[in-house]
Amino acid sequence: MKFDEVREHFPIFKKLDAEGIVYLDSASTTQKPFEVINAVTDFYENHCSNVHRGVYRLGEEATEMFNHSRENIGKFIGAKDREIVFVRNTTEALNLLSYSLGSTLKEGDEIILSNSEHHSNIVPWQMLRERKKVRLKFVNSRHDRPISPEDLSPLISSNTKIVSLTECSNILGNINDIRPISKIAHDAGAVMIVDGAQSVPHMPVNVKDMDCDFLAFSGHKMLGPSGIGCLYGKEEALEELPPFMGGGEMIRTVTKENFSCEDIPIKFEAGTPNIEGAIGFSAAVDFLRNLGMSSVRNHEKELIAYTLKKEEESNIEDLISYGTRNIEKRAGIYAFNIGEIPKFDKEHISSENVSVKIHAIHPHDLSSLADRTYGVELRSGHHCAMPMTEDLGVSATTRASYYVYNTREDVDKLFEAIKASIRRFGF
Amino acid sequence: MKFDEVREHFPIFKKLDAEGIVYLDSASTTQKPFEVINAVTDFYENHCSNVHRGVYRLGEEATEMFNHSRENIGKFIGAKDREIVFVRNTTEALNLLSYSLGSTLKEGDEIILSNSEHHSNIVPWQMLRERKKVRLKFVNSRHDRPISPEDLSPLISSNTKIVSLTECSNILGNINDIRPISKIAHDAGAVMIVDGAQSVPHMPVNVKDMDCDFLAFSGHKMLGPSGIGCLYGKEEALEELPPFMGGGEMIRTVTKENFSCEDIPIKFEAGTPNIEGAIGFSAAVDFLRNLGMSSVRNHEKELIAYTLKKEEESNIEDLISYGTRNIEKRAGIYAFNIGEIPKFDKEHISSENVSVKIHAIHPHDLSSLADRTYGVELRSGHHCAMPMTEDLGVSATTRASYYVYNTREDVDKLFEAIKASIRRFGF
Amino acid sequence: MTGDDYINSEILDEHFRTPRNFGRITGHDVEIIETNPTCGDTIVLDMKFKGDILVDIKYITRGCSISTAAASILSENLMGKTREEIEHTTKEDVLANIGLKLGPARERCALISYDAVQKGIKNHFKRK
Amino acid sequence: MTGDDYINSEILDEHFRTPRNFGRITGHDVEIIETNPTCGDTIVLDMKFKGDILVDIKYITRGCSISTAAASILSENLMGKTREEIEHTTKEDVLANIGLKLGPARERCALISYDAVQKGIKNHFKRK
Ligand SMILES: Cc1ncc(COP(=O)(O)O)c(C=O)c1O
Ligand SMILES: Cc1ncc(COP(=O)(O)O)c(C=O)c1O
Repeated sequence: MKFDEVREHFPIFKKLDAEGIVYLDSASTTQKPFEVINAVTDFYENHCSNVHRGVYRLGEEATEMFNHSRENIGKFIGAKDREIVFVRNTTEALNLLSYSLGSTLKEGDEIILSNSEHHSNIVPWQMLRERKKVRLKFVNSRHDRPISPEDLSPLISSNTKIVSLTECSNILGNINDIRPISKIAHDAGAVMIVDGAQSVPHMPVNVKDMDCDFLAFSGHKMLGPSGIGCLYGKEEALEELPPFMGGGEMIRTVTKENFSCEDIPIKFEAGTPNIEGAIGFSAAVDFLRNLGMSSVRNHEKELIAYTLKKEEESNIEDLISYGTRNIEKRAGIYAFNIGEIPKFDKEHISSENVSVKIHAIHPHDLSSLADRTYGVELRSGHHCAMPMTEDLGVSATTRASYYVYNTREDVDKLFEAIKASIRRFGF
Repeated sequence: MKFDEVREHFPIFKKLDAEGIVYLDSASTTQKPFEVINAVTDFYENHCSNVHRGVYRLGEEATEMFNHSRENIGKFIGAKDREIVFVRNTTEALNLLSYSLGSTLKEGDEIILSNSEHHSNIVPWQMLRERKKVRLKFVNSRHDRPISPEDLSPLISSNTKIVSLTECSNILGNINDIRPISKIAHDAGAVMIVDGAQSVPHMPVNVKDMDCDFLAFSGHKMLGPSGIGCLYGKEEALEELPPFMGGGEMIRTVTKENFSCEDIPIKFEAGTPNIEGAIGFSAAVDFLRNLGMSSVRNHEKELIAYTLKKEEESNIEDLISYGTRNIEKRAGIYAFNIGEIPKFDKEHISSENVSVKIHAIHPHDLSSLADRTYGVELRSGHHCAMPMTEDLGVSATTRASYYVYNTREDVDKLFEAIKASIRRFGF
Repeated sequence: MTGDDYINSEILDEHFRTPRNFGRITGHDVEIIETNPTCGDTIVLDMKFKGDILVDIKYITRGCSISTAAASILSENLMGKTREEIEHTTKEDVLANIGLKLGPARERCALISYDAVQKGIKNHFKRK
Repeated sequence: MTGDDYINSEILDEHFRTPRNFGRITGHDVEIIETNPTCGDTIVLDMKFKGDILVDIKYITRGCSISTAAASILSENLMGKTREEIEHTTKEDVLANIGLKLGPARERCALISYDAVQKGIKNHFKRK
């Protein structure tokens, strides 16, 4: 498949093109190709049954499809099927670890995160801190360059038990090179957890190469259904973890007195899973593999390079953007502001209508206007990364994010929309 | 819609009818009508976007559809939308409670369950026992009658904090009258949790009428997608609960130091939810409402009555079935055995091939044979209810379970298949 | 939200560019800080009562045009009202006063000042 | 599983109705109890070694025809084999010996005795 054919595989563009809508929010969730939609409806119309236990035909078909999906998704990141736990999303994967791995920590143990993490790689650990009196430390890196091993080293101590970092920031687009970071974590005897929500969909990712212990990612951010995601865990690491949720499937035996666990990965999958979700996710992986992950990465690299070039050429007053400008380390994510509205600070509440005074357009207004004027769909707010938003010193940003179906014309429209918004709302 | 038109709404029956397959495993998962399938594909093809945060058109559409689904499912059980938490399934709902509500318990507190619970209403509490040193007590009721208030009373003590029972057993089909049980629990100051996985799909259920504090159920068992379920909680009860998983959506603010929670129900929904799952679930609820839940209940009552009559008439040697024979208290679930293979007992391992000796057919063999001979799809094993299976004194049972699309002819086929299996495997 | 409404709304523009009652009250009876979880925007809202009557209301927002304009319109409408009148003001009233058809996310922008007012009333009159 | 295979399999029938090596070994070197989580079926499997050689293997199942027949066939095949030979027996070998195309759930029935054997080998030779 070539990139100029990609859009034809996505039924929604018929509607979006007709209505003149440009979808630039793929970091939030992605559109679905008919290959994925068909995989889901095929399950409903021809194979619908529960998995694992049925010894009749339909049940066997469903189980085989479900098992195949696990194997296929595993291969996509260089893992065995035993190492793939199905969860709802990246968030659940990280919560699973915060409960299960977290239960093995003790008071004073330390967990290292960064200031560019998504809330789902912060809040679970804050909740664990309540339960276990562990300590959280933050790598505080600048917005304009990726996290480096040197950022991590000073935070390492003999109490470091977990290092949990994103491979790609969903607000900055910075790509962090995990392998050397993982080495530092392992040398310190810590477990390396990677939030792959923004990397697995957008670039070649191999768990062996990056040498992480755990990797979390979501199906809906890579052309698959929502409600399905994966936690990869090294075989030995998963085997050592206590279970997270209890119930059907994950057990070997249950008496009134006690239970024993099934083998990995089922040990971590209590209850009826999202069966059609897993099957659709596997179809999404086939679609991406077919495109080639290096091509996907190149396509997005081109789009972000073009965006930064447009930004420079267009010379828009008060346009400020964030993230590294090194294209090799930058994903297809572009967060920006038209004038920076400072973050709210209880101690220094100035009695002025700041945005009017500094001629800034609030991101909410900008994305409403971009939608209303040029049909350009942008996300605005904190992008579930409040700590980084705060470190940027702003109250919010507007973000465009690209995927396989976006084009240079979409980027052109983005800048048209920004200019139109300034004309409408500017001062 | 009349019941003889129901099957036409399920595309899968085109295939199943052509292949002569009779699906009798709806207690495990149900088939999906085109109304549900279309709701899911319509989302993919016309509205796909993330929920809650988008201020652009697609995002607003998706959010409105998602919110409407919550409201619609709430109405179906007599609850407000604020009282409906979306989860993956019944199992996750009960685990959420075991972690969240469970964290408020202390050593010595008591939780009352029953011997007919599904593993998902046992194992989470056993895991909580590990964490909190609480005590579990079991109502040990007979297989041939529902749990009564009198069964519960002797177990109540001043330490009783939670009573968690199923409204309908997935192995016996017995329907427990929750209202008087709930009263006993509340009088003792305990929280009443109801596993509605087998009741909400099959009979009129109203949370106000039964006066429970929490109710758990799964979409995939009531014509909806898998990967989506609900935890109903009384408004005040939900407000008091600490959060379960942390991450995106469920927060109000996040700093490196701390986080604060969103309002209910979002407080309990971390990360991107199963959006199309919720929308499909809502379409399933519309379908059922359109049929009328009293009619659904009557339809299944007729089928189980017919089954018990067939059982008596057919007079099959060694056929033993379980569950109450009072049709008013019996759902469309029929578990049985051809000869009872006693449960495995480590202390008394007899050196005989018991099943051959007693001329019993193992449920696995029976359901493989029923499938191969008459295309009748039955589940066999412990049905995630090992404690009840053990109390029945058997190693496993075979189960037929009915739903809106099943007919008397399906029941006839069931008995044909049983007889054919005996001919093939009998002694 | 229909595009044209929003783009051309004069009320919105007016109240956003020159918000009424913007600022703080020294010697307020109640101060509420409310955050919109959708975007992290925040409002500080001060109120002063004489008996049951709201005699002053001021706020500072660090928010979008809708949240600022909504706070401005709300403050004008509530000034001088009784506790009971304020308690009976509904979300629907507030949205009607803005006069725009808003989507679910931007509705939250419009209602953040309303939520702050209701919380403030609760806190103030509970305390006594 | 294809229906006819299963319904007409003589091997299955033979080994199920008159399983070989059924029973217990008094003075076994290792005893394994293994449960099939799919259905709760259980096997007790005893083994006796002389050095590296499996000199006796017996089992009791409370299971279906496939799990019983599979244990019977496996016990015949392994009797007299060396530790290494047993360790190198694969799941695929076991399934091939039964000669039926099984679905994923019934595969587990067929493999429960195999799992027990492998666990037993591990336990026995680790201990020394
Ligand atoms: C009574 C009962 N409770 C709980 C469950 C678990 O449902 P799920 O697998 O959807 O979590 C089931 C399903 O088998 C059930 O029948
Ligand atoms: C870096 C990162 N981590 C985690 C998440 C959470 O993903 P989900 O909502 O699928 O759990 C996201 C999605 O926004 C993300 O971008």
